[in-house]
Amino acid sequence: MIAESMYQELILEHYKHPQGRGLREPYDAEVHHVNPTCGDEITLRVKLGDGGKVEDVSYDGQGCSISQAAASVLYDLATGSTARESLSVVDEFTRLMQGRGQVEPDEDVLGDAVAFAGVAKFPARVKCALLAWMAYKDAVVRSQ
Amino acid sequence: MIAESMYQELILEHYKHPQGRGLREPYDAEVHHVNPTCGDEITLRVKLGDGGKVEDVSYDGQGCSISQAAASVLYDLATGSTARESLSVVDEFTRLMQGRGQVEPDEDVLGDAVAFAGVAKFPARVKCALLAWMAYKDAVVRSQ
Amino acid sequence: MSLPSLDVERIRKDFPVLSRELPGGRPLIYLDSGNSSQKPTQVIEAMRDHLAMHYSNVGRAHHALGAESTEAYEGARDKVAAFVGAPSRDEIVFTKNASEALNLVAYAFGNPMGGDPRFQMGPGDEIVVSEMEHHSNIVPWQFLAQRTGATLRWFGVTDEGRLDLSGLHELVNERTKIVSIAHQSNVLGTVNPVAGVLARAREVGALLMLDASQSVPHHPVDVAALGADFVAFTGHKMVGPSGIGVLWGRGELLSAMPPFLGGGEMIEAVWMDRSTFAPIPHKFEAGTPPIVEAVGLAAAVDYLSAIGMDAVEAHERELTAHALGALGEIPGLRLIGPGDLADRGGTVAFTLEGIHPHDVGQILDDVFGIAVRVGHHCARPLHLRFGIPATTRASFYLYNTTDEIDALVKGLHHVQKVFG
Amino acid sequence: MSLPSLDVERIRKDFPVLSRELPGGRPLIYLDSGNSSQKPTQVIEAMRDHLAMHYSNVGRAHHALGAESTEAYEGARDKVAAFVGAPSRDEIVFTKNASEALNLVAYAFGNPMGGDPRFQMGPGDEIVVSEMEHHSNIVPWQFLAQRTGATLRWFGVTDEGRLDLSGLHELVNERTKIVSIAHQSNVLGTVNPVAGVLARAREVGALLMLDASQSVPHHPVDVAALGADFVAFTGHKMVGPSGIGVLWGRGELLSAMPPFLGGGEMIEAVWMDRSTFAPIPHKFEAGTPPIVEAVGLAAAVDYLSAIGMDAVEAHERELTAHALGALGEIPGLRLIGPGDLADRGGTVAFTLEGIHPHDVGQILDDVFGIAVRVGHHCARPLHLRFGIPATTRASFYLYNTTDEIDALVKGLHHVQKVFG
Ligand SMILES: Cc1ncc(COP(=O)(O)O)c(C=O)c1O
Ligand SMILES: Cc1ncc(COP(=O)(O)O)c(C=O)c1O
Repeated sequence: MIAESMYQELILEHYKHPQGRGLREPYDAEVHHVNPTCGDEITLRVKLGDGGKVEDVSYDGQGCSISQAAASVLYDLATGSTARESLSVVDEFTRLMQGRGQVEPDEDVLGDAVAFAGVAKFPARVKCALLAWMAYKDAVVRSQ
Repeated sequence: MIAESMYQELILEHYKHPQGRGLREPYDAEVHHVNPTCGDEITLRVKLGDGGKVEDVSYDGQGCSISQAAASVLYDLATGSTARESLSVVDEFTRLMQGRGQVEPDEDVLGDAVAFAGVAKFPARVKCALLAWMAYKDAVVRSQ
Repeated sequence: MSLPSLDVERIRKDFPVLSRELPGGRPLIYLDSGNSSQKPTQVIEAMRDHLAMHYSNVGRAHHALGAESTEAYEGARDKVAAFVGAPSRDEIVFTKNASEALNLVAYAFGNPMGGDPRFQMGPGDEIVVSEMEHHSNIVPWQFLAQRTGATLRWFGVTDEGRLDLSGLHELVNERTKIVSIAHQSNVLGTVNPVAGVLARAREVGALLMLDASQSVPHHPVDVAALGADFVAFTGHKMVGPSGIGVLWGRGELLSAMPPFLGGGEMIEAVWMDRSTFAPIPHKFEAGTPPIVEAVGLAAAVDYLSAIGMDAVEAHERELTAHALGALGEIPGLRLIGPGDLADRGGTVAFTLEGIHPHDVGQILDDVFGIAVRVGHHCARPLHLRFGIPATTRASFYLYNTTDEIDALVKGLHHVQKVFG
Repeated sequence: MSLPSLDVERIRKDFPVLSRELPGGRPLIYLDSGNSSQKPTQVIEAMRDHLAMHYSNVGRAHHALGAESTEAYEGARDKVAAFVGAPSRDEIVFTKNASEALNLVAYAFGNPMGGDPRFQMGPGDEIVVSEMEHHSNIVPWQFLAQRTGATLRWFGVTDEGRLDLSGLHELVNERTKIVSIAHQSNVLGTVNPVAGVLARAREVGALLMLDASQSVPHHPVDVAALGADFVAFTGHKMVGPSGIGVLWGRGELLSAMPPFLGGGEMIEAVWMDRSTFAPIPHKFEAGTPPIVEAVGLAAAVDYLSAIGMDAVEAHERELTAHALGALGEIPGLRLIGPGDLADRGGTVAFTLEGIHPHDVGQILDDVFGIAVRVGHHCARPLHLRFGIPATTRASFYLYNTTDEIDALVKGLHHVQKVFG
């Protein structure tokens, strides 16, 4: 697999061994997002604690490896952080995805999520990568 | 002036010294044709005699040298011939004009009218060349 | 009797991109011609030469370059007319793509500016399409139905991927004003039986439009022999450039239709409060037309004609036979579309059990440089019909080889390993 | 402070056709850029390279070529947006030409599919254009009036060739839904005073559209600074290819408008009986877009930007000053349009007493290889206003020289001799 590959080991790893998958209780908000162009869908729950701490992100869904791995990476990044912090990661991830391959990703902010940089060149895939992240943003807003 | 020129001496000659110009009596039919795209117009009368002989074509109008010269050449070709013969010349002239420069003109049929061959390459001018000829065809049909 | 044949190795040399190396040293294996085809040097150079040495606006110009450009543009119309057997060159309207051609006809109906009863449309009237259509042959008719209150109806598709004609007589009936269906499906590869549908349309006085975007590039097509009323196709799928499509229509119908886009070139005379219109085809060509694109399309038509559409068709048939055989042996592969060669073209869509087509396509590209299309291919209703969100589609053209299909098969095995 | 300037001899070398010899050994003197401009090598080669090595369909592709082609196509949108100062790239819609852009907006009104009150239209509503418009900014509005029963009204033109604003307050009133006028006239050269018309439109709640086909190629244009709601222009007049035009519109308005052409790429999801639509700009780009044309337009924008639109404007101003002076000395020549340089561009239209413009144009071409445009230049109502069937029009661009204008003057003297 070549260097610029969209399929970084990390993405495949997350796809095959998704972190935090499954819907759990308790939760403050649950959302269901669908990508109508390709049928990918996700149900996602958020539980916030004191000081806006993200106590749990639980989810279930179906779709391609990109959309599934993106949910798993999101879980890793969001849980343990605060809602505010995680939303700024979502913003940076969105900026990267919508940058059509011309945005330099900020690795410090994105962590493992930089593995998705290659996706940004394929507009048809951007929505797959964003599906869980947009659902998360939506759920956090509804939780607050 | 170059060889492929649209402005053959003959056209300029007819433009400057139009043959048969002016409206005359008697006539069997009079028509008025306008080229709406460039404002050229012509009024044309036809007088047929025995055996379909074309006794007179008289006309008046305004427009560019091509439309005026075409009327003059038409006068020369039609008068003295028969309606039938002249209509077949009109057909050949129309074929030449609408051939976009790809039709080989039949000089035997067209006589002086071959001088207009260069016009066929300019779609915007084809209607100028045809104005009088279409009016003539119309007038002959109405005369019969 | 020998079958027409073509020298694929010689042809491949005409397409510069086919010898390109992709980033990472991957070769290019282009199996996405159903989406858009590659272009031969002959087309590219014809366009370059026109832009560099003969370009000017057309029609309205009274100078040497204007004459040359007009000759090239109108000459392209002659060539396209001849290529599809149009009875008259004036029946060839250049649009920006097949989608515009389809919309142009849809906008002719229920238009208060149109007087011809065949194009009047309102509540109670019906429009018929099919479940296998490209969105470009669905959405314009949905719009028409919404504008006029007419009803949109459709043919179903059988499990094998054929047009379901069982309800033909009820579906196409006295209320039907127009039937618009694909000549060849861009997903299934199915070539639809035009004659039967046409006969029924004629019986009830409905018009018939064919979306020939996927047939004209791949088969000898003669619009007069087909007998339909309108045929749409598009330059970029037939080794021509983007930016140009074609509407063929019966002259008498095109003349009866109201104009669509208004502007320069489509008029006869304009006053501030009214206009009169140019005869067809110019009536439907508002504004500066796709000049250099027409030059490219003419070169494309010359290129295909020199090879022979019979030979193109035969070559694709061979590729399709090879592909159906080889893909059939992949475990978990489900073909969406006819499994036999009868009435089908070189478009093969499938799913791989447990693996999302997006992943199939991207691994094929990433690892092997194999370009296929994945998704719903602008035919979402067809995918809904088969209960799947997406398929992987390989589509073949005159420059493809059986080796490339073998590479695809190898690639699919690898995909199964990666995601297994 | 030094004026921006350009090196015209260096620029001419970029345009291959300018060193061409016409049949009969005539040099080419191209004074017809208002009709369509010539193309520099940079544009031609960008298109050639894209077609040869990077071409594929855009957006929906999941492979390397698809990514390259999409990057090039969407990158062109960024460049065009920056070139005209669009606040957002999503406000740039690629059409087939300026005419389609104008029609697209006109079709948004009175459309039963549109819910926004600003786009509702019926009897009693008014549309305002002007007498100096190109047919492409008249006929679409005539169609709209016919479809909806609204009334089409228009600004007159003064004897000097300026927009007659004397009736502004009565003409643009509470019933006015949209005003659509040329930014620069393609015959008179007049640059219209946008601010005054805009202020009145805002007062009465009407929208303002500018036909900038003749201004964007020749002046620095900033759509945000202009303040209009919609701006249309076209690739082929700005050293870009045929087959592509641009509609800029305020994002909020474009989003509120109903879709125009239906089909692939402009949808979000499609069912047989309904569809949802993509966000702007794709909502208005049905079917395969002008891909290689966008690549060419991007190269054109790069080319013009590198030279600087200030420098282009200054150069044309110099040419226009020279032309107005030299032509003014020809006996029997009547200028149609402003005689001074204030608010006018490099388009000079005139009549020669007693000689039909068709003859002027054809002799100039025949004998000297001078390409001018003759006729009504798709502005017949303007010619009716001046009581003439046609004019001869010379139009200048960055590659023209004062020597070429001198050749024109010499040519006109010869024409007068031939027909004298
Ligand atoms: C002022 C004006 N508006 C509109 C147009 C139409 O542009 P297009 O032919 O690209 O549609 C032109 C040029 O032909 C023009 O000069
Ligand atoms: C069957 C079919 N119809 C219509 C279209 C639309 O063609 P275009 O994108 O050129 O408008 C396509 C291709 O995209 C197609 O495959």
